Amino acid sequence: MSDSARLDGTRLLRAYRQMKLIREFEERLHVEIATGEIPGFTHLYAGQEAVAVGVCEQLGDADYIVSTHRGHGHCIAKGCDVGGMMKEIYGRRDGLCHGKGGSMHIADIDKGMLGANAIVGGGPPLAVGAAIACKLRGGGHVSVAFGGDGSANQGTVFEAMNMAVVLQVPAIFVFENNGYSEHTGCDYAVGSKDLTARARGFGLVAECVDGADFHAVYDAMGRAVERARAGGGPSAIEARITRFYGHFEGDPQKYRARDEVARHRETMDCLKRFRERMRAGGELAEAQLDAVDAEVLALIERIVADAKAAPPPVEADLYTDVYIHY
Amino acid sequence: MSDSARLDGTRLLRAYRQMKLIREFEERLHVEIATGEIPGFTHLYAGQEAVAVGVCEQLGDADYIVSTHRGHGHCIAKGCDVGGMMKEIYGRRDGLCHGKGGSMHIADIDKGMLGANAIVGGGPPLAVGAAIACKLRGGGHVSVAFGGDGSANQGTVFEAMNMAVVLQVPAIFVFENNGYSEHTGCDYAVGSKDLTARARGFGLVAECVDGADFHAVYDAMGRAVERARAGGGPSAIEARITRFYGHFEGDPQKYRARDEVARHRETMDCLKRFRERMRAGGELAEAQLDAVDAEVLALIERIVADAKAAPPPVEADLYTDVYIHY
Amino acid sequence: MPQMTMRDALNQALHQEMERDERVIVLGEDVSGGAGGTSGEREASGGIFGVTKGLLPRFGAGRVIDTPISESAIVGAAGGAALAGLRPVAELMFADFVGVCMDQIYNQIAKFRYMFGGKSRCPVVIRMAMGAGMNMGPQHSQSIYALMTAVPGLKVVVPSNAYDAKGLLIEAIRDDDPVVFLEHKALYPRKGEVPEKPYTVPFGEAALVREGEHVTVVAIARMVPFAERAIDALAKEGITCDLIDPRTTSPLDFDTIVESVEGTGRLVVVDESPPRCSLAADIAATVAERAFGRLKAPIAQVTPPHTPVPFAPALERAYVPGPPRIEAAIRHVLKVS
Amino acid sequence: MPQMTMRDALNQALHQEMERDERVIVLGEDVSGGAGGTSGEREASGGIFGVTKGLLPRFGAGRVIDTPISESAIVGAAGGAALAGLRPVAELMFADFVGVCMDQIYNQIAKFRYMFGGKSRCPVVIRMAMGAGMNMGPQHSQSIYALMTAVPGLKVVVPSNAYDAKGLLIEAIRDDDPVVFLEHKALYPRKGEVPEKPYTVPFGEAALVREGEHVTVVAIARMVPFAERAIDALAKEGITCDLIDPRTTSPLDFDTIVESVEGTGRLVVVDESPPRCSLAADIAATVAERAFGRLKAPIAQVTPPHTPVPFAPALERAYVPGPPRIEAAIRHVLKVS
Ligand SMILES: Cc1ncc(C[n+]2csc(CCOP(=O)(O)OP(=O)(O)O)c2C)c(N)n1
Ligand SMILES: Cc1ncc(C[n+]2csc(CCOP(=O)(O)OP(=O)(O)O)c2C)c(N)n1
Ligand SMILES: [Mg+2]
Ligand SMILES: [Mg+2]
Repeated sequence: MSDSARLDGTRLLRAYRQMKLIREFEERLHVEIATGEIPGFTHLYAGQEAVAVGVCEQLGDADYIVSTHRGHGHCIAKGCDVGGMMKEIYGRRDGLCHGKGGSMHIADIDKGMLGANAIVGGGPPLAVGAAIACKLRGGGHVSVAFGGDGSANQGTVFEAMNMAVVLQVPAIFVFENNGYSEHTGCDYAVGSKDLTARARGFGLVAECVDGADFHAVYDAMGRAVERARAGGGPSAIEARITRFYGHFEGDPQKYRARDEVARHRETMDCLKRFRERMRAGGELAEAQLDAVDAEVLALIERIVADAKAAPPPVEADLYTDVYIHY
Repeated sequence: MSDSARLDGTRLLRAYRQMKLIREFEERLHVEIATGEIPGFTHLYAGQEAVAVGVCEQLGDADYIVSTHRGHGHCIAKGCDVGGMMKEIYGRRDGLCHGKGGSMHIADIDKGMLGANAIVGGGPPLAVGAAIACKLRGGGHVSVAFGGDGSANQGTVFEAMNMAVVLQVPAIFVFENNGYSEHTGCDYAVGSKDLTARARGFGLVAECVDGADFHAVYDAMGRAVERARAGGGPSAIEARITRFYGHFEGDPQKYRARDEVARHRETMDCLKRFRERMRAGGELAEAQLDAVDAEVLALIERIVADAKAAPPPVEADLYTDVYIHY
Repeated sequence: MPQMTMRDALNQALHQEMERDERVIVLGEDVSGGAGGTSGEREASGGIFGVTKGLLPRFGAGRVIDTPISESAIVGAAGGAALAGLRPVAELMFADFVGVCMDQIYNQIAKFRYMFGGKSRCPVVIRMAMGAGMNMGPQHSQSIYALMTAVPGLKVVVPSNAYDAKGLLIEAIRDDDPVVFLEHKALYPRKGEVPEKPYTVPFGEAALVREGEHVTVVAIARMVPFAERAIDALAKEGITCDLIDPRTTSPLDFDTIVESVEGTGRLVVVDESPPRCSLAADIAATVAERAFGRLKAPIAQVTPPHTPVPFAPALERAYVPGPPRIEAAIRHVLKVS
Repeated sequence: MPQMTMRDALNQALHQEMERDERVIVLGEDVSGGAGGTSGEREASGGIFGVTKGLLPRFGAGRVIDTPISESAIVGAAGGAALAGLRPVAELMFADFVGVCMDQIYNQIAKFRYMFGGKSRCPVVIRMAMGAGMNMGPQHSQSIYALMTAVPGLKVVVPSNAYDAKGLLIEAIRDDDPVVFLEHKALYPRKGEVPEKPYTVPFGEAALVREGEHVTVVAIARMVPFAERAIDALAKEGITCDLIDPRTTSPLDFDTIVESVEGTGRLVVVDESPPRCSLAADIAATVAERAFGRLKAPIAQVTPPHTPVPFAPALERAYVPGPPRIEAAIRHVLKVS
């Protein structure tokens, strides 16, 4: 029996809620960013929710993840406080990072979330380190590096994969292949055109899954986590997925076929797919899911209002937390 | 018919002479370094000669190579002046780099030798660039990156391989797998334990050859060069080989089985193997090879004497050639 | 003369030099964009800041090269291509990304000529967008001119306006040494008069942006327009300043600065990077030595604090030395004797 | 007290801290050596400079980790392990190799705590061997303290002797902030008295190595013994100097230097890295500002020229500021008034 077949209604409902929460968080940001009130630049995760949630539902607080510039989904899936996240994105003083990091640097160490990362390829070496800690402590915990198809061409990522194999640490490399790095297609930038095979070349156990299918991601992750917890070493998972928006907010997406996103919204929407599956299997009733939708929308409403009302940092904050002691 | 089967006596004799010249250059350095007269630290190429020569005999002056910290063999094979090299290693004013670079930085741009490199993994990105130039100019020239098994774990090398595939440039990555990076075995440091397969994962056409067999290297290189010159893109060659000395001069080699080098000197000596083959095939007479040996030894004697007698740089040299114009 | 943004001036320089010299190539992530996309449209990007727009349709994919996210390979390829006779212009997007390709810049490209005893030339230009002011956070906002200036073998360019940007970029491309070309991203939209024809601005010659008698102010890149504002405000009170824009930090035109300080006796250096081992310190130390005895007040360094660049607008504004801090520093050096 | 080389003092510090705290791990290339070799012998190396010798047999391969040649992964793994609660000591072998892992140092490890709003701690020590003097050529001889000191979030240590080396390394390992620990390779064999027991030397407190009245000399790492020689030679003529060894360049004990200069009125700064945006400039600029009016002569910076480190012994000797150049600089500042 696959892992996902063992998920009860409560767990399924939670997974759905997590995906829905990410989706609405991002959809709302898409609207709010257009107003100009949100500083900096922001990369939305909408469309990729089943990856973050499928992966993180296999993890606990003592497992680690490292994330990317497109990190909101990973943060939420790993349990970061969404109110704190929204405030951080608005640059508020009581944001998760006190307004110092912003969208691309959200972290919550206590939740095992070792940070979004604005440097493509910055995270995977860190994940190997966290995996070293897991292995040394012997508690059976694991460490996950999220990365995009584009990041998979960065030298640091290759080094991390090789080192994880050499040290046989419980690290799992999750490549979210959404087809693009910025405005360049994955088919162009990945010479071999096959991330999974390339990862296998490094000696990793690797598989490729449909990233819009929560169950598929969850099960693949289950296999990787089980192997890692048992001392079987690192793995890679490539999740084929799409992003519903541009690379960053404001991207005119001229590199995409006119109907690409619309088509993907039809066929690759993890929420729709999840609902259909529940309908078919009967594990969850429509009404339960609708109730989650309503609750999530209300929550987003509230955290956006809170974030807008929250005060910005004060000048004195500029100087704190550079060092613990100096 | 393989490329090597087409080599006439003159070409074969030249190949032998190149290998012999490298060997004696290094054997003599081994002796001279022990006297303390040679500054810095030096990595000897002895044992790997068939790789440098097998590769470079397929190249002309308009083809490029980039080399490594263990670069003497590549330099000689690509046609650098051995007298200038010896003086450079001794830190003399009229050394190939005027004494500024030393053993690890010998270069000769006119010969297409873009430099030894003391940074492991420093060269392959450069080779991709030279390959871009070759492709753009359209003359059918190629660019070769030499590297060790250890270098193959450096992120820059992975990036270079992927980029070469993406751009379909005439770059050839030659990995000299001598079993060790410094004091660590390749079986440990390369997670997949298979450099060739890993290169294939990058979309490179890759093959593995016996690096002590000049003919095998020459033929594999012939295939790669032919493909590259015809616009067929990059390749990788792994040459399994051994080094006859330590990582650098002074290395006690505790990581090697006691009899390893002695055994390898028996079975993996490219000069012996070449001589045997000539004996079997009758392409070259013993006497011809003996004459080369004598000529090479005399040459080494002369260039060492010259290097010892040559004057060191003067203080004014310190300030020149930082910029062309400043 | 046409008014043009700094972005367009840089774009024009690239067009003109690629036209003039077929050895000039451009490479980097999304320098054109659209490769491998599903729309079939190339030039989906033209550079994330739009500086390389129009090059692909004009010069083709052989000379305008989109790359994977592999900065070491990008910069290294530029270096190797330069050794092999091309004149590559590599784009690094954000200057903060030097971290993933620093070796190729500081150990390879910068050192080739010296290491090889003068036998090579490596005419590479590495363009990067630097600077704070757009709330891009700690890893996308740094000003790295000190890091680059410290490296023997590199030349470092820091234009503050459209005119200089075009002339300096053409100079950089024609220069036979490696050049790090730092474009402040907040200055891309800054407009100025820019001649249509190609021209060069020489390296190592500072521009005297304002002339005055009481204080010498040296400012870099975006700090130049900020200093202009501070100085123009003070001029109304009769306080006048020399404002010097070095334009290149390596080589740096110390002579012009020292000469000015010998007249004014007072110096304010405005630098957008943190204070330790900074360009501000570099200039202050050299001037303090060369104009010793002529200084009527300690040299004031106006820099951000020793912290990363924060994200929140309120913090970033406090981080970047703006006109009020520059004005205060000028008043301060005038008060001390 | 036992006489010990700096190498052995560092080795002892590692042994004692690994003994004391099981969260301390060591990782890097050949920190033990022999993995995958054909002899079956581990600890074939003990670190290319011998500093990590004996750790593998004592603490095992779980805590003494040999790695592939992948510096970004090494430093990154150290950073990630630190975020996850360990106290890693990463060895980078030659400091010149920062180029291939600079991002992990300056954009990641240095910035975590700030970017994350104070929520993380990253107690990493990155050890590297720096410096010229062994004819190792342009890519194996650099002194990178300015590069590291410029980065907010890093602490930077530059021991000049065995006693300080041990105490500073123990302090570094116990420190909760990231520390770059720079060991001058020409100093490894330098002997000094070193207590057997663990002890710490605090960061940000300079050592007064010589006391005198005419000139203040500040020197870093290997420049300290060179300055000692110059100063001791001059003492025979009645010229006496304060010699200050900052020991850490971030934080840097400016107070001790300024106080000394207020007494002597003259300062010579000796730095082994090239002059632009250097630590010498950093110290000179700050002292020129803070001791303005007390300086009787311009501050002299004694540094190598703006060139890479050359290979040939004759050139390298001319490159490195040795005792004669230091002596000349001291005489020079004494002549000027
Ligand atoms: C080292 C580095 N290079 C380039 C960038 C600019 N950049 C940000 S995101 C991105 C594309 C990343 O693509 P991918 O890994 O596929 O992630 P996705 O955006 O698709 O989620 C690039 C090039 C960066 N932030 N860091
Ligand atoms: C970036 C970098 N890391 C580490 C070193 C130190 N180092 C020099 S050679 C070497 C081993 C290289 O192994 P390999 O690539 O197999 O080449 P070989 O020495 O066997 O020829 C190492 C680790 C270096 N010079 N550069
Ligand atoms: Mg992507
Ligand atoms: Mg090897």
